[in-house]
Amino acid sequence: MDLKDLYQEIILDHAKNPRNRGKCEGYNHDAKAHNPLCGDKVHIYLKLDEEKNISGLSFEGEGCAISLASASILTDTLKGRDLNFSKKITDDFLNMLKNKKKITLNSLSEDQITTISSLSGVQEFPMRIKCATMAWHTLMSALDKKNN
Amino acid sequence: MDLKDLYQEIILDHAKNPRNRGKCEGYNHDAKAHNPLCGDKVHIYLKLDEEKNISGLSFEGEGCAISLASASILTDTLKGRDLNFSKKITDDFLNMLKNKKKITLNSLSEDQITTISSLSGVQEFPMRIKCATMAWHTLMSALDKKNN
Amino acid sequence: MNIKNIKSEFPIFKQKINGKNLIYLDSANSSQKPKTVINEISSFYETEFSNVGRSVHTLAVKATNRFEETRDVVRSYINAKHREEIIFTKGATEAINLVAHSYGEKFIKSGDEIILTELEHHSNYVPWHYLREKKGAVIKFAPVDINGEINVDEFKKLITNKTKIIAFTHISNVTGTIMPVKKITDLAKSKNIPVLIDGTQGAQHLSIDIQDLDCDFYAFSCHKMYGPNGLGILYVKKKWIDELPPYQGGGGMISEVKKDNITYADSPTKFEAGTMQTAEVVAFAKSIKFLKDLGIKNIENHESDVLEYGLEQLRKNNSVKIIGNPKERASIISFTMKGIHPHDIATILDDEGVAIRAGHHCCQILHDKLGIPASARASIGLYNNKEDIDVLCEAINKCKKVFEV
Amino acid sequence: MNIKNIKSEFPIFKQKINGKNLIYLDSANSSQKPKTVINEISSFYETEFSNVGRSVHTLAVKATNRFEETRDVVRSYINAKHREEIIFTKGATEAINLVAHSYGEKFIKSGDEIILTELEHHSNYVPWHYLREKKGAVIKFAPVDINGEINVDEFKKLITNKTKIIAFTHISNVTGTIMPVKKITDLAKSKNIPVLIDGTQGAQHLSIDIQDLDCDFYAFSCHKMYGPNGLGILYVKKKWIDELPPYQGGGGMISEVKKDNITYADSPTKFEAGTMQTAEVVAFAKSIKFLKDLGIKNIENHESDVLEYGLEQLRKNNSVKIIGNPKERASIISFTMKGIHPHDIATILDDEGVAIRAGHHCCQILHDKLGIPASARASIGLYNNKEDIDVLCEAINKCKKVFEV
Ligand SMILES: Cc1ncc(COP(=O)(O)O)c(C=O)c1O
Ligand SMILES: Cc1ncc(COP(=O)(O)O)c(C=O)c1O
Repeated sequence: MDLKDLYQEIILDHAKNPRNRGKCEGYNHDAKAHNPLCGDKVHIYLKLDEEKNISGLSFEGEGCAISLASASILTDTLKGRDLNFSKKITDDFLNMLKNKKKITLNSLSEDQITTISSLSGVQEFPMRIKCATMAWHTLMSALDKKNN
Repeated sequence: MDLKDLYQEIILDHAKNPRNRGKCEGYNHDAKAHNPLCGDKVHIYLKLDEEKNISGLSFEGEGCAISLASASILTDTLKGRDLNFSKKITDDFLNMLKNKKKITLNSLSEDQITTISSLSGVQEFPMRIKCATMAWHTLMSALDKKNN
Repeated sequence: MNIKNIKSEFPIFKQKINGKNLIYLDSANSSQKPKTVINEISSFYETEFSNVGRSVHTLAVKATNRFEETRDVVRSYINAKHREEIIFTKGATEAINLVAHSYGEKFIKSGDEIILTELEHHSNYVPWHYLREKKGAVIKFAPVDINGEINVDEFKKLITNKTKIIAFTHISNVTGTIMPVKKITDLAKSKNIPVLIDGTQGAQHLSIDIQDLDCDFYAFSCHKMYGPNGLGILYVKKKWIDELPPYQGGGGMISEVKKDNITYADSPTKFEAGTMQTAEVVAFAKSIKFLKDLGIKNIENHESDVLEYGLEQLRKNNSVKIIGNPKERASIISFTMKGIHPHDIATILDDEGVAIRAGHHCCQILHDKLGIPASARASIGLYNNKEDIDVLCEAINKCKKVFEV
Repeated sequence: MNIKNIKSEFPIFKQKINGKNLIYLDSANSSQKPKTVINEISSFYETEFSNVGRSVHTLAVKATNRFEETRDVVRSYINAKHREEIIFTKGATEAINLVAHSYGEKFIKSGDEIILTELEHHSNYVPWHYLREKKGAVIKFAPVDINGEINVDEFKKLITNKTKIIAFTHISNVTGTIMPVKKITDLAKSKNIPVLIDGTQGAQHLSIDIQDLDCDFYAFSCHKMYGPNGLGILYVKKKWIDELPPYQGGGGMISEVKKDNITYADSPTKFEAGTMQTAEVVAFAKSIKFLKDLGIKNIENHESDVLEYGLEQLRKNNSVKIIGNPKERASIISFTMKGIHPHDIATILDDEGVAIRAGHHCCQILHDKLGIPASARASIGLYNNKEDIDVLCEAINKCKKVFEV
């Protein structure tokens, strides 16, 4: 358990300068979540086009560095990707935190893998896993919901 | 702590053949009590005449040997006695069980003192003290209540 | 670990009572604790204690994990399907109050009917009585027969289209009757009536498969399962979890708190307001481990042997009248003696080191029905053996001597 | 025993956390237990355990006496007049729920007003919210000022002839504000309005004289007083004891149980349904003994020194913003840091062995008012000292380093 694994530079960068914050234009799915213990909040907006591509993806929210970075990395990684692929990556991400599986998907760039994997340090901090997974679970419930 | 102190012959005799059981004639005070833990019940009836003598005194009830004997001894000892004297004896009786004071009142016969004091063995059985005192407390509440 | 000499695992048996060995026959009241459970409480307080689910520091994480592990252990022990069906309460009493309150507030209206039995412990009656008082509900009692049994037909007769819940004990704490649970839940299910089982005397004697029993609610107390006091479990079937409003309000059970409104967390948190019994929950996992290590089937068989022997011996004694004669019976023998009040029996037995209970055992309805104010109860735990029964029988003879009957 | 090196009485401090000494600054959440308390739990289970108030055998008598002794110890500790004013509950949360339920059911009607404050912990709001939902009662919040204080005049402004209860915290668990209790109870008394004080953060820091405070209800939790978890106390002023209906229903709290009616026991039994937390109650007497042996005045002075030192040191740090600045303050410092979320602060501090809490501490109303989603809270127990504060300050600097702020 080492703090440096948790607060890696990539994470701090995303936490301080979250990408894709706000409501994305023309979003047709959204969902929000809230962790009553620490007050973390996230609201995911996404636009699913007719070809089942996530053409728009953004978030609003407040929270700790881990939860902000996680939401920011999520939007950065999945924006423009298709639905099934996004579900697969979400599974892999949750699996990485739960079962310490490495992320190896071919169609991700090496950069993207490094970025996502930066959150693997959270494994060693059980009470923070929720911070890292909240955005991803929220994405899934946004996709499960009917169009707005 | 010795069983023989608790179940003395006098007590067993009173328990098996309780004196003054039933409603005494012309009673003008009564009160009842109930121990929800063991199901013991007692109902005291008494007739207080104009000179403040307890001219009638009896009880109904069911319960363990100690509670029956105690009610029986109570009625036997105080029937015909005057009000203040009865209160005094009740105090002394409760004091005997609570503070292990001996009963020494002059106007009781030696026999009566022996009989009442037979209940002093209950001191050593804390869970049984309520059994021994219930009738006496009930007598006091009967006296405190207005005439029927 | 062998059930034959299992007393050595329970520190209490090192005690002498009035100079005699302790013969503890009061486990239906509360059971003694094995040293693994006692040690777990100490060692948890000494090395891991912190409040659960509130903070993110190391001790809090450890404590929270340990706490939630027990939930999984309990889930698996009673074979519940989902961990969120397991709710920690103060005891079976609180568990039943929770259901009566949350289910009752929402679903029971004036004139609605609640079916109980004449065997019920006060904790499975008083909470329903509150609904009678407050809502004008009607309580019906399925009658017990001379053997201490209640036939499933008695329930059938009482059910109407106003019946809103059936609540009954798994095992009677007076007669030891094992109720025909499956038949009753089947009946109730066919009529779409929810069932609460008071498992307070069940979970320590029988192996529980909650999915097989198929009840809606199952309540029990850890202190009767060789676990810590002040802790109980309520199983709530998943379909009720979101339906039922929360019970006590406080920290932890909320989602959002605003000045004009409050929303609640999901189960089980929704039903666990305030700081919980952390050490007790953690240590309870050791009670279940203890039961599993011995094997609940072995416990059943062992207790059954001791029970049969006890019934046999006591039946030989003319002065002793055993209450009830159910075909399926677990670990409990209540009795009366001619000419000796149960309270006196208990005192004389205690003088011989034998701990039993005297009174109505929180079952006044049943004692009224039997026409007796009180009874004496010897209840068997996994640590009791036939020698204990022999001491009991001798002590009972002593009662006869003291009272010259 | 000397408060200067009192950590040695608490086994938890033998632990290393991430290789560092444990600096436990989360006592407002739950306090650690001295070894006398832990040992008492074990030794009670090992040598004296039995159910309380039910049986007449030797162990039951011992256990019952020990249990009731604690009631006397608590009575005397808070200087209550009568032992039947002391009721054992699962915690402060249950204690407040009990009052809201029993007092509320009987005395609060649609349109009646309940006065709380913006400082309240959720457990002193959610139970009252239930009455709002169920009965149509109105909740008013006495506003907190920028210092974290609430002037008695704010209560005055809110009181109307519909006010049916005033409920407020003795000490805020976020700002550490000590409320002007006497002034509020005097005001309430002059208008004949009952007062509930949430003493959960009070009883461990201040000496409590309940007759002097003159409130109607005082609720607190033993686990914040260096006592066992799963146990709380409700003080109920004698005049309410017979007035209030019982809360949970079950064994022990009844007088007579018939098929068509039930009557209840007297207080405190009436309010203590089901099997109680015997070992916890017995052990809590040791917590009070521990506090008395140290001297509550000494504890107050010592904690006050550490608090003052902490405030002084943290004020020097530009990145730290302390929440509230009440004139009367006890043992609690909540703060935020520019650019670092409290959750991250807590994790980084933990890496240095420093245990604090991050979140809204069950005070969402207050955090909304302050416009922050969460804060970090360092709370001081009797075992903390100035060296602990120094470690805290260094760890806070480490946060700044990690986050480069
Ligand atoms: C059948 C039954 N139900 C309910 C209870 C209540 O359990 P507790 O007092 O642990 O809440 C008991 C035990 O007293 C019992 O025997
Ligand atoms: C001010 C205050 N009130 C009430 C509570 C609730 O206490 P418990 O969770 O022990 O029931 C707490 C602690 O969490 C508190 O700090």
